Amino acid sequence: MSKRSTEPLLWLLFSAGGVVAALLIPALLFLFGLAFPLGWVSPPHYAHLAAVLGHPVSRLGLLVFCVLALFHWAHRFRYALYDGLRLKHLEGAINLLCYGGALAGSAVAGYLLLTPW
Amino acid sequence: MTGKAQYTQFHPRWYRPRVPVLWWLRRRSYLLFVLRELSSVFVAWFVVFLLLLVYAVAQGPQDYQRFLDWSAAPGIILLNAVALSFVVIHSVTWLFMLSPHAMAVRLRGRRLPAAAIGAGNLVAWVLVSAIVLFLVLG
Amino acid sequence: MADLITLRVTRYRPENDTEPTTQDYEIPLRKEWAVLDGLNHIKDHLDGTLSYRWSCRMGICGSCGMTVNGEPRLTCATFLEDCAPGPIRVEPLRNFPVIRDLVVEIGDFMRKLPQVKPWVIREEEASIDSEYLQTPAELDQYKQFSMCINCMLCYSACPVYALDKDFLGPAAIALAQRYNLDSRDQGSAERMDVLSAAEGIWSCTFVGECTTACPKGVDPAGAIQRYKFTAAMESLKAFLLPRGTR
Amino acid sequence: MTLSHDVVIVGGGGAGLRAAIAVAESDPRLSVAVVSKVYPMRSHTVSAEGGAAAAIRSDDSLDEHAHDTISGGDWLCDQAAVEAFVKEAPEELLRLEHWGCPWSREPDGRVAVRPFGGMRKMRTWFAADKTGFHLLHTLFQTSLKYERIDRYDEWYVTKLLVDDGRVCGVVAFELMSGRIEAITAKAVILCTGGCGRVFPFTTNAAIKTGDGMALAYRAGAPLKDMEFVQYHPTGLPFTGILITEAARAEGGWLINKDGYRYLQDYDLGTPSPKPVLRSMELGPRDRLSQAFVKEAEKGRTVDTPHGQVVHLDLRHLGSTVIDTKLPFVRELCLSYEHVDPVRELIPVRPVVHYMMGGVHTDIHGATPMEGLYAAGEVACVSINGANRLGSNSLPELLVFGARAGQAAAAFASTAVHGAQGGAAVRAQVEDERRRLEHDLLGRDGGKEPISAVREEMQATMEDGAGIYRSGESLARAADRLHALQERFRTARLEDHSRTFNTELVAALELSFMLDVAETIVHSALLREESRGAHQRTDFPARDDDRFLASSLIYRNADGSRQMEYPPVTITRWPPGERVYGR
Ligand SMILES: Cc1cc2nc3c(=O)[nH]c(=O)nc-3n(C[C@H](O)[C@H](O)[C@H](O)COP(=O)(O)OP(=O)(O)OC[C@H]3O[C@@H](n4cnc5c(N)ncnc54)[C@H](O)[C@@H]3O)c2cc1C
Ligand code: SF4
Ligand code: F3S
Ligand code: FES
Repeated sequence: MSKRSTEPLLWLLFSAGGVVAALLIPALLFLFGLAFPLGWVSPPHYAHLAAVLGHPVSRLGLLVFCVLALFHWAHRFRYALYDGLRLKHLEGAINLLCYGGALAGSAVAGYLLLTPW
Repeated sequence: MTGKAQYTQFHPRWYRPRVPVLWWLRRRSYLLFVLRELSSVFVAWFVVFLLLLVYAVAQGPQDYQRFLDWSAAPGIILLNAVALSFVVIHSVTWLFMLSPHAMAVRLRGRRLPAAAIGAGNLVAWVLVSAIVLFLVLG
Repeated sequence: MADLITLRVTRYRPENDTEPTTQDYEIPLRKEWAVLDGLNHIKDHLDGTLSYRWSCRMGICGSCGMTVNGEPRLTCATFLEDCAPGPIRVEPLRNFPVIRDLVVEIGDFMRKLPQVKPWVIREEEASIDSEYLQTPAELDQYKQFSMCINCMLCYSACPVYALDKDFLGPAAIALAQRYNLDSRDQGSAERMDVLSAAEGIWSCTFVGECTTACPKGVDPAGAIQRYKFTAAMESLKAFLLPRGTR
Repeated sequence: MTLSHDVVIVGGGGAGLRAAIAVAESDPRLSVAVVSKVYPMRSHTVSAEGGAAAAIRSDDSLDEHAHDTISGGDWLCDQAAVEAFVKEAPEELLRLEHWGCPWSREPDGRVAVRPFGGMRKMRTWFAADKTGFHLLHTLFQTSLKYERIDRYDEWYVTKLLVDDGRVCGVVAFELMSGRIEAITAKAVILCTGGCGRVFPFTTNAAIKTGDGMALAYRAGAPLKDMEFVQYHPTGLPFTGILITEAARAEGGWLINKDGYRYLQDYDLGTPSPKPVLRSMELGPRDRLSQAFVKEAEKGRTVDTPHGQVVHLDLRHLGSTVIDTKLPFVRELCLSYEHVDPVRELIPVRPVVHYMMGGVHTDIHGATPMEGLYAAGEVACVSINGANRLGSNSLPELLVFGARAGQAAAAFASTAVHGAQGGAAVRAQVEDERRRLEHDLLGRDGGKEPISAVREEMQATMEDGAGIYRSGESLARAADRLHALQERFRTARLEDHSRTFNTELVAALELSFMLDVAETIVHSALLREESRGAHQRTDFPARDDDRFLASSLIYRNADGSRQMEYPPVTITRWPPGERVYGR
């Protein structure tokens, strides 16, 4: 595949990932990363969470979120390595690391979210 | 450019300044840019964190409790605190600095000013966060 | 007696120097003087050997771009008073080879510009009996991107261009967009190849410094991101729709 | 290395680029070179603000445009040239529209027009108030698509090569490397723009040093009507930055220190709140500038550190009109004068703006010298006569740039190549090389910097050949210029570098300017009448018996001067009184 045909699609994934990450992560990470562990807010009961997550729509939604967010990371991180660390000559390896990583991550996410509980 | 291009292309006497390796320390705006790009690492971390949570919930109540305990370990809290600050950088830059300039939204033939798009984004963010809170906290 | 201010000017004399040096000049600090007036004062009264470009001294010809106190600026539109108390550092624009003193080589841009075909492309030429109609709203679509004076401040500010000289760069892409968005033009397909090559829009990581530096409000960063969206949609269409139906 | 083209165009401004495209389009086999001392898009056409005139509206006619132009020029225009000009101007502007120029539009999509000084109808096309900028960039970008157009950017032309009375190329040096080369050609078109920099206070950019006029003059071609120098009534003090006439066309007022619209005292009509065509602030530039001088003599102007000023009042227009029609005016006032025209008065004074005179050409842009053409401000066809109307210059560049390009192309297609390798030409090249390398680059010592000579030349011109001149002031100026020529020969040049030597450029420009200044002063001295921009206090009346004629000034081989006065071509408009506001 030539650059020209993949680059636009990767960019779309990156952008979509940027949007969902910007909208969703702050609240979620605040809750699960700080508020619950530090006891500012008591965590939801297992039953409630299981019900929410048990719904196929939420799991499908989470899968889309994970894939987009991973591709967001892959694309941005790739350019950060190119420019920030000036590693453009290692293009091949970097692409493998970033997009390969995103693909692998997406597969894991798919497995976790789509296999019936 | 008759004869000119060849003559000038590899001119020995031009001074070609070198870009320092840590070029992004040279300016505040460049530093902010690099931090912004690095936020993506923490986006990826959050995906991992989220999947661990989902996995734990899928396994049952004990695993969920174990996840909660693990996430209260000081190291993890610290990591998540750092992650949150980067994610906030990401959200702020993305919603209020980047996308307002990347989109040309037209309303009745006039281009919406960037500030209006930013305001729209803020509303979207508040809404989404409220839904998240509602879903998680019930 | 007027106050004085120091200009710390980068000198590079290729016949003698291997590295640039700096030289200080004391000049009068006058309210109405731009940095360029200071340089002209040096040239006329203190040191005739200083080289730099200028012409219109009204911010429209685009020739007097330099790095003033670390920022890319038009020296004819940057006032001494605003840089006081000094010393004011005046360096050549960054990211370009330096020919001499404050003069940089912009041949790279001049070679890239024709590649994006910055002219109106029509399937067929209309006769010149009347104008193509274009409403003020249609004009407004591209007007901003037609304001570029080719001053190169954006190239000087862009870190991606600093690292990768193959990058088409902000002004060239903005100018391509200027024609793409012009209702009279039908050539956007012809510009696509160059623009959406890896060295085109995809190299840009939206640092946004080009737009900050631009003295004419062109917003090249916006032009590039918007073009990314267009290009992405085009290839999505090409991807989803079978050949021929497009 | 010999560089050789069919047509060499000196100058990459509006006229030069239009000519280049015309050559490329009329015969694709021809190779064209555009040689310019700055990158083409830096040329001074970029600064033009107000607009470009051409009759397109149904209520307008070519004859009216012609009459406005001719009466505006105080009947010194070549009327055949004016007729060709007004006829082709609309085509040229439409062509530019098709090439992408972002003209301002009416709500229905047609090109908008605005009123302009001395014009009876609204016929000035505009692109907000950056018309020249858009025009130049459109031409430049369009020119990029012609592969036969080669460019020599930042090459400075120092001399025309002449072989047996025929122009066959130029000598130029590349600023970046300092290499000096002959560029030979079958035809050369001069498009080097005006010479406002011979005066101290001008709207003109640094590059407008009359190079082309001097190049032609030194080669033996005559200069025409050099005594006619236009002052624009509204320049910002100190910088000389122009506040476009469009500011008055949109409804701006000129007021003196008492807030009084003083133009009503100078036979320019009676004030009314809305702008009235050919009246008051929309009178022609010569009359407005002269009114300023009279007003200053009466002590009714405002005293500032940068001389006397009057005020341009735009406040009543409101911010919407100012921001849509005059955004650049606001931008310029804010950055260079720290004045916001929406709320404050703009200080203005007359400023040297445009050269009506120039290299004598016929209606095809051909000079009397074989192989030499000229177009744009450097040339004098003449459509501007004794006073150019605002917004006629941009269409002039296009019309006569195209004409000169076509004529030069036709000539070059049929002509055999000049004796490019001929001994006489080679000797000229060697002479020029020696002059540049030894006399200038290799110059040692010297008494004063060239800037001292330049400043004195400029002061001389202002004193002796300003808005009002007299036989006495001009004679004095002539003597001083003569002395300055001598001083220039011994002035100091500190920079001996070959690389981007801007001091060398400044020296060459100064020597061109000194020649041009002399032609201005001498032509003015011999025109013993007052007409348009040429006002003699000792001969205050127009004198059609003696001077309904162009002045041609020649330089003989021995350096002496010679004048001729061929009568003006009158086709349909016999000389009459210039009436404004009545
Ligand atoms: C501030 C301002 C506003 C104006 N506004 C208007 C307006 O609204 N409407 C209107 O009709 N007119 C206007 N004019 C007048 C008009 O802009 C000029 O007359 C016109 O642009 C001149 O164009 P040109 O092509 O002849 O020359 P320029 O654009 O001046 O180009 C000259 C070219 O010659 C080159 N050159 C000169 N000498 C040499 C040399 N020795 N070697 C190599 N190259 C050389 C230069 O590099 C340049 O490329 C305005 C003028 C000024 C100063
Ligand atoms: S986009 Fe702006 S900064 Fe870049 S060249 Fe054009 S005017 Fe200058
Ligand atoms: S600064 Fe450079 S990276 Fe893109 S947004 Fe501007 S071109
Ligand atoms: S001198 Fe023309 S932009 Fe500064």
